[in-house]
Amino acid sequence: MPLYLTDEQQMLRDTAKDFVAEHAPVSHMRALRDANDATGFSRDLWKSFAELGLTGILIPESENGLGLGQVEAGVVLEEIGRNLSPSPFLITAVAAVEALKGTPHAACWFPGILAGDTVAAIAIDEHAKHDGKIAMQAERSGNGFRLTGAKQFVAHGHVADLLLVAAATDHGTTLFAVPTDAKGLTADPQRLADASLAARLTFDGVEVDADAVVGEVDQGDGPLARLLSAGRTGASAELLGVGGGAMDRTVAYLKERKQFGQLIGSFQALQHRAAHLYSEMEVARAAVLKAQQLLDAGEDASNAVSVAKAMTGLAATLAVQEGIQMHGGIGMTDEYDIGFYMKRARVLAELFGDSNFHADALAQGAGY
Amino acid sequence: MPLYLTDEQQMLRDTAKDFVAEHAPVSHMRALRDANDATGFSRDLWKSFAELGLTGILIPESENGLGLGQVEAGVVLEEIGRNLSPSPFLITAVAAVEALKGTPHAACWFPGILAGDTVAAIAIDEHAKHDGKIAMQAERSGNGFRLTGAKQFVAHGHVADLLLVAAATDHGTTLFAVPTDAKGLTADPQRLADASLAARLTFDGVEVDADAVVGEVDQGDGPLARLLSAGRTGASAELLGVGGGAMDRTVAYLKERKQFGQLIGSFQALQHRAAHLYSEMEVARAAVLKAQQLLDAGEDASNAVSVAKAMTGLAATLAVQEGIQMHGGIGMTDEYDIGFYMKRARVLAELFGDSNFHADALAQGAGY
Amino acid sequence: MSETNLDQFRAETRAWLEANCPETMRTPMRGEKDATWGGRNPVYAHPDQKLWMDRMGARGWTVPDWPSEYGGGGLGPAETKILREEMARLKCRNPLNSFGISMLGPALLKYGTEAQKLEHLPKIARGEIRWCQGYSEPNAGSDLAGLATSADDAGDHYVVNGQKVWTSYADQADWIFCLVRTDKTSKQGGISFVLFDMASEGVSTRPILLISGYSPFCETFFDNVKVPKANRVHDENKGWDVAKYLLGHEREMISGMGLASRGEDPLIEAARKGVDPILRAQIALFQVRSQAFKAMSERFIDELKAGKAHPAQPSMMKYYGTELNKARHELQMATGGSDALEWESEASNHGAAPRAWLRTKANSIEGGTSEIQLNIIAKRILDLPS
Amino acid sequence: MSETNLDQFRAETRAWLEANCPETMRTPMRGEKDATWGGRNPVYAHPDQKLWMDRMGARGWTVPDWPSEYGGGGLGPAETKILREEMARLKCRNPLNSFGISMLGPALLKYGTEAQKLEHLPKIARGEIRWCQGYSEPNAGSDLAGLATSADDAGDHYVVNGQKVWTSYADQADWIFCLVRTDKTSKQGGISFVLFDMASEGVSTRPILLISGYSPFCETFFDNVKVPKANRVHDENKGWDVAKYLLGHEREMISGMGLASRGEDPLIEAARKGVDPILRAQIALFQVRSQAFKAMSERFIDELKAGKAHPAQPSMMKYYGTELNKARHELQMATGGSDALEWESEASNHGAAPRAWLRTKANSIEGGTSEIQLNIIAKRILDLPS
Repeated sequence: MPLYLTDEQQMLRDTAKDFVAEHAPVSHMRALRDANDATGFSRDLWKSFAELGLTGILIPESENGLGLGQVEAGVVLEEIGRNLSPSPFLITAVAAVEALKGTPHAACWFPGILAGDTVAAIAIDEHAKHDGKIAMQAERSGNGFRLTGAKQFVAHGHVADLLLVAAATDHGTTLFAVPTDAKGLTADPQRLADASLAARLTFDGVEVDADAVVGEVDQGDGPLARLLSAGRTGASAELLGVGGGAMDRTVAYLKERKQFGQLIGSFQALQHRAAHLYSEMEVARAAVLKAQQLLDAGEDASNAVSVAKAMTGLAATLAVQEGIQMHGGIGMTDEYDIGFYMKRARVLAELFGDSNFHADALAQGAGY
Repeated sequence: MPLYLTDEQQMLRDTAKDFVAEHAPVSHMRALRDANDATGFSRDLWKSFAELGLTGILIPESENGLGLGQVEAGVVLEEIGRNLSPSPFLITAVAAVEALKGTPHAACWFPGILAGDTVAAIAIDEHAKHDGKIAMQAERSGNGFRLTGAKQFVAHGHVADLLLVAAATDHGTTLFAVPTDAKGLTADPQRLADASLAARLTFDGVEVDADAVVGEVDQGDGPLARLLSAGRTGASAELLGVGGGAMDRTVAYLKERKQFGQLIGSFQALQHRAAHLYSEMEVARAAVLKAQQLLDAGEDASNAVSVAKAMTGLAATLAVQEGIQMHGGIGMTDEYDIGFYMKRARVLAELFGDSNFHADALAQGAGY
Repeated sequence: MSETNLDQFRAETRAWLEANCPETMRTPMRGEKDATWGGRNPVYAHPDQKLWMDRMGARGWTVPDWPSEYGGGGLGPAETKILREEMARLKCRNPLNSFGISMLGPALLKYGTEAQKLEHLPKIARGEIRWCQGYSEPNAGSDLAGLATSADDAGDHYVVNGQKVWTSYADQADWIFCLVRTDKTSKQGGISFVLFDMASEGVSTRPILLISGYSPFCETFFDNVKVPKANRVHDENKGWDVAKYLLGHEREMISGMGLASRGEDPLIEAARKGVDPILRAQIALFQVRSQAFKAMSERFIDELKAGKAHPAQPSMMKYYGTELNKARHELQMATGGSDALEWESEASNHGAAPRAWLRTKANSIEGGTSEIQLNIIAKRILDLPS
Repeated sequence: MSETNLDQFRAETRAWLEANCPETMRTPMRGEKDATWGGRNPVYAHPDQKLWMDRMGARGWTVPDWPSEYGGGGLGPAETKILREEMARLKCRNPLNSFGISMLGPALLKYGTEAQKLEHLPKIARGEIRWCQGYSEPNAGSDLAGLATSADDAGDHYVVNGQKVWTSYADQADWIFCLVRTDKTSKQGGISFVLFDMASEGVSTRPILLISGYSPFCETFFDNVKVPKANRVHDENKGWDVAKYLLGHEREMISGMGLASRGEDPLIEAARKGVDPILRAQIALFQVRSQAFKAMSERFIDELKAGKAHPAQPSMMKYYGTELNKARHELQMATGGSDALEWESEASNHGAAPRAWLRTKANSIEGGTSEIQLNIIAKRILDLPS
């Protein structure tokens, strides 16, 4: 499989590019923020995604989805990133779908996702840093389980219909699909720096049936790993869009802004920094595509996923830092969009483990 | 105490600058290397240092030395670094003198050092990385001790008259002053990348008297700490000279080399990198002076010493890297001196703990 | 002053501070809102701020090394240092934040007439008048030579027209020190340095909302503002000299940013609570530079006072300090994880961490970008060719 | 070729390699001295090197994707990839290092006459003639337009005079491909690309001792060297096109340097044995970039073959790969500590580590400096203004 987009994938990219740029450009996100929107995204836009079939991009054709892979999902995510479009796409259509695929839950939740009605949320993190540790308890209770504890950084957690929750059971970790109207579950939505909303969730003895288990009891590591691989790779693709969008705006600005009577893009120091940034972004792009292709081929992708998430974190961070610095004073103003890129990159860099987390995972994987 | 050189220190600097540049410029080091010199330095030059009183720079006036401090020793070391002069000055006149000062060994060894006859060596490292761990055994044997084990990276170890050896005793670490003609001691001199010589030493049941102990048995940490503080701060000062020398040559080259019909020093990308390098070197200079002044004032300097050694390691490494890159092809040739700066910086950066070692020490000191 | 007298000064200073610095003013500031700026319409988060400012201002210790006839403390360098050390020991907050102190004051002391000094300096020292700075213009960014705000000669006064941007706290300031063009035929040569009341007719301001969600800066508009010529500092068309002198002082102040604030370093505190091993390594390497730069700041101030600093050294300090401060806040954001992403919650003190992080991104832009500083270092210190 | 045929090709290739690649040629190279360069006066550290080169050369597998009429293997892309994979599986050493293969060959295939191809390519494939490259000149560094070596028209031949520098292994090469000036009135337009025998009268070389202690490069002098016009590749004064094409191939080759060599990564091996926690963090972060660049290399080659790569993308690869390789060796030196400082000892394999480290410093200079690559990326990919 050559490491570039096929013609079909390229076509999808063109479609997604036009669609997202038209329906959810940065001004869309700005308008939601200025309106202090309490949902965190536009439900109409989510419906439009569904009409294009995109909410079912990873759902098998046999279940009425598009039956495509991580590469295609990433193509869409990159455009979402480039336009900073608030969307449940990453969490619902990518991470949650990947976790539920092939389980009895698919029949329950996929139709709603396909219709653009259902939104999922993922409750894994229990600390400020994603550390992969699950301490929240799910005790046996009658025919089911009782969940007690707290989760944080749960995107869409206050408006989701479905909650995927990882909790500790007697002999391992179990993944649960919890309806968000369950008794004892409270969601405290928090506005984040990028104007998105993520909830802190409290589980106060939340009772769930045995059939809420995704996969097998104590065997949640499997679906959790699928969820995280898709989530991390998807977040990487979105970061690629955020970093690329920041870079494109910055390079464009270098070609229009004059100082000392010259276009600032003609200053060699800025040229070299822009060229270095381009290189970092290109390398990150390759890393993401590699991870996506390995996942789609069903091969072991854990290293590649960590490389993708770590590298896009590094490259996108550089892109937004250089973006603000090269824009100078106006880059600091709320009026210009470049600052939104910095905020969004920070949130995505943190999501599902930051660059350090994944570099450390690589090191541990390599035995040092 | 203001953080700049006093007028007297400035005068010493002028003297040292002229003296070292005249008697031991880079060509001196090159000549020794080309002659495959087996000593590692010029004994005549060491005599000249003695005639100026410099070998006794840290020896108290009451013992016929100059009675000066680390700031003044650093002034000399910086010029040694700038000229890449092979010299026992750092190890003998700074580190060893500081360890022996105030002990009965002073009377034995200081006259030879003052006369420029005696050279010392310091045997601490037992592994490729300086890690502060002393495992070599000194067992009680009759009235004295029997030393068994191996040391490495011992500068001048094959020609020294006096060897300061750290070894483990029953209840701690003990520092020994061992004559180099002791039976069972073998020195295997190795040429290093910078053309200096350092020995691997083997102690095969080397017997020493009880009076070989510097300070008290099991209490070697005290003199060892003094030795290391002086050695690290001195190495930092020498690195400042190495980095500064590399930077000065590079900046001079930027003003004379033309490419595309322009002086390359007019290219903004190189200007910014040179300016960044200048900043790093200035900051490193402040860190070194701070450590020297604290040591001279008898205050706790352990953090400042680590900052100095780590920062000069980082700054000098950048200086030699930029030096070679900005010189382009000729910087890679043995004919040009800039490559010697890279080699010397590498050796000094490793000596008494590299930047990482000291950054880690800072972290541990701060409780994380 | 002899050693003995200095010891006595230290003892007296310590006693006075202990008696006069309110307990509340010895606690760490919780954010920008705790800063005391004084002025005609002062805002105090706590009434002790005014008490502390007034007490220090009465002794001239808000500006300890200014001459006492201009409202200063009249202290020598050694005494000033002792006062600073004793304030640090007690963890006293800065009694008065002021662009009058850090920027205009030194320029007036050097270039002002006796009348200007007597009029303005005591009010600065006591925090009675809050100043803002009118340098940048929309199309002049780092390039002050492109300055367009005009001051037309109208006999005993100028008529000022134009627009400034990035005027810090212009909406809260009482007076402005401002660069205006008095000669259109020359670039840097045609600029003058004038002072005027922000209450003057024709002055208006509009706050600029920043990415941090705060508006510390304004756009400021001048529409036929009358400025008496007596309010010009230094000769006509010589404003560039004043501006350069003042910028040096501004950079000196800004370059202090790379240092941790007084008291515990929050980065080290976070590291102690436990961070991933790679972040720990990054913090440790940052500490090397941060502590080395602390020594550099001490060296710079000592050299400056002794007249030994290279005239362009403030550029190096500004460059290094601001880049370091950005790096510090990147690391702090990393230690904070998703907690540090919250923008409005109580628990996050209304997003103090991310807002402070975003605010630092301006450090390397305001007061001359890092790129400008590197140009200056390259040209004026390293003498590299154009 | 169908899947089935490819499977069969793989099986046959594997069998042939197992039968024909000597055991000694499946061990890791211990240093530059183990490389096989062929030529008229070949040097082999082990006789199996010749055996292995000859066997592969006879099948054309030293250049598997060249047409068989020019001594190549005539393989398609899929078969070439299979051969590469099977060689990697068996850990076969490269049978033949050659600037003829990596640089001149592709240029001749594109720009050479039929006669030139038939004369030179088979000898390259079989390792009979070793080539060197005459591009750089003492005063032309990265600036090839300043090229001064002259080729004066003398009817059926040129008379070449001048000096080249950084000619890799010129003292061991049999032929040179060389840029010469055939028109002094135009800069880049006046250059031609010629081939000639290093045994020609008037050619002399002088090795340049490098900081690594090795002399892989020479100064090369031409004193009235006669070069038949038939040895010119492409049109007169069009040598720049050939040079650019060839430089792209060179950069592609050099950019592979950021990658760990086949087999175990020595950096990871060292990390496993135990390194300080900060070095561990640095290695981990390096692995991120190193593995990402590995993906980038795969992507680049795939895009190149499909004609999808930006024409200036080799500059990015060269820049990134060489900077990465320098970083790798800095880290390796750090893992080695004082052991890695030894320059001559047996234990250190005669200073293999520090010499390799110093050698990498040339990576970002030779074949166009990093600064030149960044200029190219800025101008040709990002389209930034001059």
